[in-house]
Amino acid sequence: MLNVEIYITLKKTVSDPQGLTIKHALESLGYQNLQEVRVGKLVTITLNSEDKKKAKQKINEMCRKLLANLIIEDYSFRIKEV
Amino acid sequence: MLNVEIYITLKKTVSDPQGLTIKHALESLGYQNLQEVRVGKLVTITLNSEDKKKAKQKINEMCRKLLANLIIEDYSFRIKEV
Amino acid sequence: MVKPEVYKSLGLNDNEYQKILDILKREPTPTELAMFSVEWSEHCGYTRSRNWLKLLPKKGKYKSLIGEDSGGIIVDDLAVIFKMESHNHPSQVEPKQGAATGVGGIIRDIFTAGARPIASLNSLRFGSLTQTYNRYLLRGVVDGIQFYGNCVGVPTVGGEIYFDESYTGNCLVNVMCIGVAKKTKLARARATGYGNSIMYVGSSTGRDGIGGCSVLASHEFKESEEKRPAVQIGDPFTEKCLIEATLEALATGYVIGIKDMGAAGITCSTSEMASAGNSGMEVDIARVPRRESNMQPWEVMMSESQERMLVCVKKGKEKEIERIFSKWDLNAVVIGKVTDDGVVRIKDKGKIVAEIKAHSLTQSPVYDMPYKKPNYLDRLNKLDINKIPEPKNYNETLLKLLSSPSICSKKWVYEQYDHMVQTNTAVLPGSDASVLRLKGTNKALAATADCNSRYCFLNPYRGAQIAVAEAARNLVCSGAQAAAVTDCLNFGNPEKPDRFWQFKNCMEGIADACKFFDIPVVSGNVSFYNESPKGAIHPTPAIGMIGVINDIKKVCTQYFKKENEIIILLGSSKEELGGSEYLKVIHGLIKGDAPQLDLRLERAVQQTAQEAIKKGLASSAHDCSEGGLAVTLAECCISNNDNVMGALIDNLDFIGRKDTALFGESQSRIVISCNKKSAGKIRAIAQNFAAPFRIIGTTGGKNLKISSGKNVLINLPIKRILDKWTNSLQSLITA
Amino acid sequence: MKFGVVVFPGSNCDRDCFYTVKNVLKQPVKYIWHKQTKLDDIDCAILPGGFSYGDYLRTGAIARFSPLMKQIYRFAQKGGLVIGICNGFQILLEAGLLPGAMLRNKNLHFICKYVYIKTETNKTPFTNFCSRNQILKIPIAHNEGNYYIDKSGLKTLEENRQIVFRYCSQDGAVNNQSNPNGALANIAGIINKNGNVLGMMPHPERSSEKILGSEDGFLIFKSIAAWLNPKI
Ligand SMILES: Nc1ncnc2c1ncn2[C@@H]1O[C@H](COP(=O)(O)OP(=O)(O)O)[C@@H](O)[C@H]1O
Ligand SMILES: [Mg+2]
Repeated sequence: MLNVEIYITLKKTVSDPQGLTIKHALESLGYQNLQEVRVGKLVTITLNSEDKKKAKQKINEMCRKLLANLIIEDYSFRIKEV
Repeated sequence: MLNVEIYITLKKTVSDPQGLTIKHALESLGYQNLQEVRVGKLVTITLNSEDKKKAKQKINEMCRKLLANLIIEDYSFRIKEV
Repeated sequence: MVKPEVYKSLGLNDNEYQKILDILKREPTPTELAMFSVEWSEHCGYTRSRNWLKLLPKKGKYKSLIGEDSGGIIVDDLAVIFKMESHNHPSQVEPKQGAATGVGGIIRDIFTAGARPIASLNSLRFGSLTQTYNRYLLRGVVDGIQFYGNCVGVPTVGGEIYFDESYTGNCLVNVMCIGVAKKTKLARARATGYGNSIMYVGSSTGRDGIGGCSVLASHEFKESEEKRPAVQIGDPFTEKCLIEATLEALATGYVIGIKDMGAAGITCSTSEMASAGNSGMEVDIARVPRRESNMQPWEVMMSESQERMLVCVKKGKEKEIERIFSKWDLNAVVIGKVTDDGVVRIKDKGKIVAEIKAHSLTQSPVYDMPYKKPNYLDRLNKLDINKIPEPKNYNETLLKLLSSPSICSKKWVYEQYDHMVQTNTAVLPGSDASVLRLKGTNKALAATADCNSRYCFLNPYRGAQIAVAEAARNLVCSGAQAAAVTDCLNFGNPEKPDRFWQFKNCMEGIADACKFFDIPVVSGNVSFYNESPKGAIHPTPAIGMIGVINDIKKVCTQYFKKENEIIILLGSSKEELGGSEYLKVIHGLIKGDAPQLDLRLERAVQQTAQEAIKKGLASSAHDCSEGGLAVTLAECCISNNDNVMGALIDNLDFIGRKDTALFGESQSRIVISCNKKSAGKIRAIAQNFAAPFRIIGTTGGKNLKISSGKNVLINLPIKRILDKWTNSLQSLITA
Repeated sequence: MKFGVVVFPGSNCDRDCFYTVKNVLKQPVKYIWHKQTKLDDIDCAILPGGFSYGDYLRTGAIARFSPLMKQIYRFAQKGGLVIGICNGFQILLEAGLLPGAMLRNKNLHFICKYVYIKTETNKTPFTNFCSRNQILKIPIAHNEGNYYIDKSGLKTLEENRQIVFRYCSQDGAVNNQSNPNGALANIAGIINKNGNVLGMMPHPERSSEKILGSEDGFLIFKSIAAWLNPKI
């Protein structure tokens, strides 16, 4: 089986009010030195398959089609055998 | 500077309706072999600091206090120098 | 041999265990023991409250319907079904999901009765917002209600929120849902007809909330790690599909009975449906769709996974029902059939794991709990009003009251709720009661939820009566006639006599007031064990009330409409301050007796307002509640954002102290505005009903000005009042 | 003329749109199930508000793969009128029938309230009953109404007069204060280049009857009807 972790983040050019709010909240808890906080999604997929190469291509497809909206988001992923 | 990626996921024992719905959607797009799909959060923090060890402790604290809801979520993170 | 620790940890005592042995004439299986433990808990069996619930009247002006899981009234050819339920303990642990699943549960109770849910309301209680965790709770609960309610497409049209220290450690989340059906199309929660099929529909089953029902509902709640239940994530999307599929399935006529799987899922639904239908039932839980592997039979039986239901379907029509649910991508599986031996027989791959007479499960033991008046009450009730200094600055006092979180605008909350979906909301939140038109008729419903628990703490009997009177008054102010009640009874540990005394007295209060007004209690819910290590919550019998408006054109709202109109006060102010928000916020005291209540006077005032609105004489009507007359007047000035205006109040009847007249919370008072010509007519109506009537001022201007003779007590720019009142909650929450 | 209201699982304003067309506009209307692979004979498709697929993952993301969406696409290509309201707008964006994307409201909360919008153009099938710059009182109810498009996209929208509605104040001021959700350039509604596909966040079906507090939204339904049948 393969374990895929997909990271979906807002593009750098898109502002992220949620990240900003969390940054403020952390600061008011006393955490300094925060340069930036951004919030994205983590989609974990477990695949019943062994073929990493094929999986890579499939996951790319899934991300483009459904999981990420490329107008506002970027994505990346990691595949691990389990 | 340090770049921290925090992964916040629903605990295994907690059901994830969102993940289930996405799984169905992927299946109806023709992707088979999906064992499980789960959705979590990815929080990226850039720290103006060099001290990895200290950062680790701070991030742990932040997760417990604010970022993760330990009743239903687990968290883990990676720190990279940039 | 079952060890006492085992049944005790399930909430059963020695006597109850002995009773189970007598019923079965053998040792229970683990599954059977678990089933008895939930059915005989307070949560499912009403073991400690049932004797007192009998006091509540069941009949009123409108024909009432009392169903298995909810109740309602008949309005022409429509059935209006409604119920309120608590989700306090799960919300205290995980506010967002706790509140969300609470919303989901009560909505299921309504559509499984065959009614389309058209609105919900909520009644919330938290400790002081100066504490971080209480702020977290409020934010989380509101987030959960919006998350579930908005997505499921049922507008959240109203509610109430109060803050008091007694709720620190045990917040209250009560949700009420209202549905409407053709009266001939109602569904029952019963299984009948030998050989008919039992189907499982909806989400699959996991190990959610196992034991949650008995452990959470029947033990004193402590904020300890290990008792934290497996919290569930609400799935409003699935519930929305379930609503549509269920209503479609019911329309086929092939559904004999249907029941939501709430607390103790399959256990409750199988035994209660069989028992209500005087039938037996045989199901094989191996067929239950699951999302986790290796589940034990008792785990499947006790699972509280959300968004599931049990349906009794006419034999031979299973495929039709399955077709409808699978159209909505939902499970629908035959898991058993109706039998005629009165026994609930649970099998796992054909092997019997439980075999119990349905009635013996549902006829839980009933206890007469001892009660005793709390010692502290006499001391608390003593209030020497002469020791309370009158305010030096009435302006500041009013502003302080208007920014108290229990009084200030709840806009921050209700703007997060979709309160307009379904396009029925004719009066939006922000007035005394919300109004929902009934499409296809000239009529409308008004709905409100009320309870001042401080009054109930100081005087449970009268406090509960006031909750009923105030709810009815709020409905009347919107142009409705009060029709029926659902209650949600939140109390502390019933095994402690002082708590049970509060419960008993509140029950008597609700019963007497409802009988007086001829309003039935058609549904409700009991939530005991609301305690924190510091003690019990204030007794909180939340009253949800529905009213009927016969002519939708005669709807009324609380805010002033035009300048230069006459302002009238119906009812009279007494020299009393007990239990008031003024006493708490300004003087730091929770003391005295609850305000006096004369039910006949209350009725006279309500009838006058009702008649004035019905005749189209009143431009606005608003009742006096927390904060007293001054707060009421301020709200009349500011609660319509698009059209705020001032008022000049120069003819108040100051018989004694000025603070009692302005901030005292005397009951049975309504402020009406009307044009000059109508004032005389309203006076005549008031005389007819023997309701005190007094013209106290006129609308208009940029200030709210209240004077006593030459002495100007309050003079504040409307803008300033509006700011304080509107922004307080948000600034407290984000503090 | 015939209206079709598309029903996705999780749509929750489908019945409201249906009611408005049938009982207020008094025109024929039917529901169209999202799994249908053929589009019935209609003149205007309404993609209603709600939470298709629970808004899980991203609002509108899953619904746009419904079998019916292929037909909606074809229908739009041929010039059929399509209006997406709230979630319907979000689906049109995801489907690429309209440009841009939706982000979460700036205050991170769901917002349900009456707002004011300015009609930037009345030369569309959906606004011809309004006057230019007319201010409409109309409610919003959404979590993700914070419209986003890149700079060049915005320029194109403006050049082609594709911005149909902008959030404004009661007296018409278009500024930060009158922007409820952070939408770029106060955008509340846009139309495609061909002028037959409109997306808008506010709910005209919730403001088409006096009893609901405003009838301004009804101008949009009347506009569509007038466009389809100039005789009435
Ligand atoms: N939790 C809530 N959810 C929705 N609306 C609420 C909530 N709390 C208060 N409101 C609304 O705010 C308005 C004022 O409420 P409240 O002060 O309790 O009124 P009253 O004193 O007349 O009972 C009402 O319209 C009420 O429905
Ligand atoms: Mg009131």
